[in-house]
Amino acid sequence: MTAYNVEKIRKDFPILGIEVSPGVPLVYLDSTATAQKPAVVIDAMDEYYRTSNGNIHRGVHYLAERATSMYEASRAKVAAFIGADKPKEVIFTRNATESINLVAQTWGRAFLNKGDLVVLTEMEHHSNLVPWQMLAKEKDLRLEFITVTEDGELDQAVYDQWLDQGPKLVAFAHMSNVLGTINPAKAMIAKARRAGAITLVDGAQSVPHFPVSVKDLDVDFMAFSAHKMVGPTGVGALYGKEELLDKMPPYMGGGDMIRKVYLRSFTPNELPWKFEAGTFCIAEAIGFGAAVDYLNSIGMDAIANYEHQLVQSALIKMKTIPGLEIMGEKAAHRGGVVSFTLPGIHPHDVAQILDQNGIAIRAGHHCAMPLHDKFGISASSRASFYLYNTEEEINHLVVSLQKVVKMFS
Amino acid sequence: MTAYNVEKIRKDFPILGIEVSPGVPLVYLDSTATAQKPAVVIDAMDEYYRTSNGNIHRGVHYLAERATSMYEASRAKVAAFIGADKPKEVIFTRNATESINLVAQTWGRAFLNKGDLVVLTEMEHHSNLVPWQMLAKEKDLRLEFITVTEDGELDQAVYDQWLDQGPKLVAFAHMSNVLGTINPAKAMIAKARRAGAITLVDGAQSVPHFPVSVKDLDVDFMAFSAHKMVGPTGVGALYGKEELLDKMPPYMGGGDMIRKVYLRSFTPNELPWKFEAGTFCIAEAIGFGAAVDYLNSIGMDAIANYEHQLVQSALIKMKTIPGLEIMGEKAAHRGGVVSFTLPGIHPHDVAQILDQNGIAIRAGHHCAMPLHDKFGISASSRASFYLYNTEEEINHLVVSLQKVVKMFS
Amino acid sequence: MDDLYREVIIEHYKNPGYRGSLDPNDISFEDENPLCGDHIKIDLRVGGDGKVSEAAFDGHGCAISQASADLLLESIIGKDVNEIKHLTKTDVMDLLGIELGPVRLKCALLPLKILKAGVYGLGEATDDLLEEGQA
Amino acid sequence: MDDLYREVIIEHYKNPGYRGSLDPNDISFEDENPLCGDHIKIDLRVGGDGKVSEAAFDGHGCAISQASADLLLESIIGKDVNEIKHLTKTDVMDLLGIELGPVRLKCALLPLKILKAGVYGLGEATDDLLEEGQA
Ligand SMILES: Cc1ncc(COP(=O)(O)O)c(C=O)c1O
Ligand SMILES: Cc1ncc(COP(=O)(O)O)c(C=O)c1O
Repeated sequence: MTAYNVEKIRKDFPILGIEVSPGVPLVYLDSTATAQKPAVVIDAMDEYYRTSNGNIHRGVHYLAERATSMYEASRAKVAAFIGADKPKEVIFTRNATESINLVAQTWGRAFLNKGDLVVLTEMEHHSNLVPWQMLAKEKDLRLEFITVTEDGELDQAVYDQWLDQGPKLVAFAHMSNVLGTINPAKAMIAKARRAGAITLVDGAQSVPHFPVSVKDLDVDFMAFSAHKMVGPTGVGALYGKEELLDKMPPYMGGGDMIRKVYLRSFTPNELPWKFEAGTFCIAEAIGFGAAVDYLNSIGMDAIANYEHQLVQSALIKMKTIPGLEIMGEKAAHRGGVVSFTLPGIHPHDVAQILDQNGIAIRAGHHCAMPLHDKFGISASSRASFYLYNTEEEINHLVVSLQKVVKMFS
Repeated sequence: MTAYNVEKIRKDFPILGIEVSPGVPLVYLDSTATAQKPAVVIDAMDEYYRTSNGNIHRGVHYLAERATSMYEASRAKVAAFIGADKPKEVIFTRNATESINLVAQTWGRAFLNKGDLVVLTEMEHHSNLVPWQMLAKEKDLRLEFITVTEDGELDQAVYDQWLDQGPKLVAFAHMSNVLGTINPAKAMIAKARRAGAITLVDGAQSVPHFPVSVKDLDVDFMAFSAHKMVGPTGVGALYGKEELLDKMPPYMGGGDMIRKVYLRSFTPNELPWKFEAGTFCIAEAIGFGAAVDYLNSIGMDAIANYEHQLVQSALIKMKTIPGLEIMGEKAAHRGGVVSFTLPGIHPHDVAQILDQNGIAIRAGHHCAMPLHDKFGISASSRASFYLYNTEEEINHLVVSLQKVVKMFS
Repeated sequence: MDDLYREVIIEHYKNPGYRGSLDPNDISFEDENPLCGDHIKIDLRVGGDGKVSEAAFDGHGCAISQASADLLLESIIGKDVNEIKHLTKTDVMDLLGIELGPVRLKCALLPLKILKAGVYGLGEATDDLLEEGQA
Repeated sequence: MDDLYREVIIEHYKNPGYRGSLDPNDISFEDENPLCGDHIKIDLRVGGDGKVSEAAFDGHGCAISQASADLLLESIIGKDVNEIKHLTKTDVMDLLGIELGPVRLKCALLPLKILKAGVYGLGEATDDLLEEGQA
């Protein structure tokens, strides 16, 4: 294994060289919200528009064929990246959120019925809560939640109790975007399967940060977004097992998702196009493919190792700050996310003062209000790390946090 | 008014300079499927990723704020472009197709009931048929269709008959993507309103090609896509009147579309974000804004005039080809789309042979199978024109079509 | 880094002059900014001359929203209630003396929205209230 | 521009040798490509030795699909029915002698799909049939 060369990696990301104000370079610690993009990803889309732009699938001319093969090649890359057997098991969507809504509105509406139990967790992102709340309201489903322990882990005993009640679906985040906790997805899926439940993993934070194989997990559905894995906005993916996707009714109606249309009826297209209505995110899918190529060129194991080092160091250094409390600090497995509070200082003030030092962190509920309620707070500050962050950036964060504490004391 | 300088305009579009094979320059006559992009649009997105990429709305740091204001500025530009009063009446979507599905799944599911009449037309794109078929099946609605005359126009007498029956919704294309017919939208909307119906205009082909004002039309909903108006893929828009949008339930559930989330319930966000769940098409929306700026810089009146000249010339020249028949040739108002058939030669063969001459046209049903059924054919060839096409390109098309006819004779 | 958090803001946050509540009161309204959990309640007492005689706010949130509430109340003491209807975004920004991005702007303007909703006797504190004289 | 539409394709399209239908027949199957409306029916007669004795296709569509059908039937006359099961995409492409993009490939391969679905006695002509020996 060659050594991890973060300085070389940083050069791949044009934005990492900017200054947020004269003399104040950017320190980007908000990759959990959205990751920065390497030039190869930006250029792939740029190049597409300059040389290959055409509408896909239906055209027989040069550009249409080029665009189609680039789009479908990206699907194959994304499928390979998550260890899916068949490219057609990967549906392009706008983002992880849409992927989950797609499952709720097609599989859920078709196969869940009044009184059916859906098991979620207290640490879910709103994207993996609200779609099920909407469906539960419509179909009178029962939602139950795996509780989160003090340490920031899912309480497996509670999970077992819900499994005993025969849930139809178990849906949970592979990694929490607040706590950083990496949940034991494989074991949880195996248990769900034994209990007869379908499983959905929200991979929005796992797929970008460590090697994930849907085959190894044996998961039924997995949702993720390109923009969190150095890819563009406007595209995400839903992985689904072929036999499930095949049984599902279509999602949106329109061009491309049909086989035949009459005035009063239609027949749907084959997988994966059955779920991709209208002119899709073509350039974005191509950028997604380039992002996957880029991550592969560094290696997901290398990225995961490096992030692990960073976050361990960050945890140690941040704890030196008086009063700073870390949410879910003690989770056995955690990724590069550190959410914290400082007594008497609102996270928005923390984030804004850090911003004046060039440091981008996030403040708020991070789209996980119920989790914050659970911890008895309405907001937290969150620093998150990705393949391009450095030890010096962590030092800069810590020094700046010390200044914040001083200002308010 | 300064003269329309098409050569200058062509230089703005990098792709127009490519060769599809050595010595064979591209002649792009497929803008109805998707338009090409000027450098200013490509560069706006490129620049965004290189200097301003951050997740929007929730962040307080430099990049998040920049991205948010760029995203919302684009919304305002798009709103102004279509003459909408308030930016919040413009919801970003993936494409026109999603815009229509959004209306069907939120307004339609909430306000249409068993037996309600929905009036569509025989010339609709699948995107304005299938969503209503899906809803009709779910809610047991009645779908009826304004017929298309031999000349390729909507039969207004038939429309009046349906109006007498008190439809709840009238939805139709402003301009047909096959016939090129520009429907009398303003008059049709006024009649619908008098009959008490809500109106939806599919503006996918009108908004890119001539000045459209939702205020002047007094339409309730309008759907369109950025990629057909020199903007990027992955973004479109739904215009809706505020009082309607306000009454509609949310569409997808997830981040950003909420105000508050508890484990078992949520309250939706305000307009327009109520309908934008998860990390949205940020770069794409910014590209959309740049596209609108570009079109404004040329002037929509100038574009419409120029296209009108082009298509008139094309119609005259194409008719010199033995046996060539034009669909909807006699429509009183038509845009820059010419769909045609050649006896005994399949459109796919036509398109492919033209492609070898560098000419990109489309062949097939153009996502309007019922309209083709109506004309008794399964496919047609379609040449379409936009602001960057030239008289020479039309000549090249005509000469090449003559060769095709010769090959098959 | 300190220009934005001018001393006055931190000072009003740490040592507010108008924190508390008034019971009885003539006008009372509360609301929150769900984005960051800022929650503010404003109570006013109005004299027979239609002027604000006493004011107090309670709640929790970031330095900006709390300082904004304190500065705002300080500025309206002795003013005619109808004058409050004319207060806008700009007045608050002048009081704070800093520039803010869109997210923080919401924090800064929350007290004004609440104050105006109370004065107008509305059920809801909407963004329209941040413009001149609107209800 | 003519290399792709080699004379042989236009020739087989304009003057097909196997156009028609066989009634009675031993194997008959039809399907279409909804994308372009190509529709093809293939009828076969099989002798007591298991070999294709007669073949005919009917339908309409583009030059590629029709020429592909004609060339394909020409190539299987006298062949054992089981041999047909081993025909693949490559065999068709060799017969046509041209390169095709993904959309036109569907036209070119439609006859093979139909032929194999008929030989296997399947209800549907799926893309799997374009690979070696699959059913
Ligand atoms: C009239 C019309 N409506 C709707 C659409 C659908 O647009 P999109 O594929 O961008 O959703 C198109 C374009 O294909 C169209 O021409
Ligand atoms: C765990 C988790 N799930 C889902 C999402 C939603 O992703 P997106 O906004 O890209 O749809 C996010 C990111 O915000 C996340 O962190």
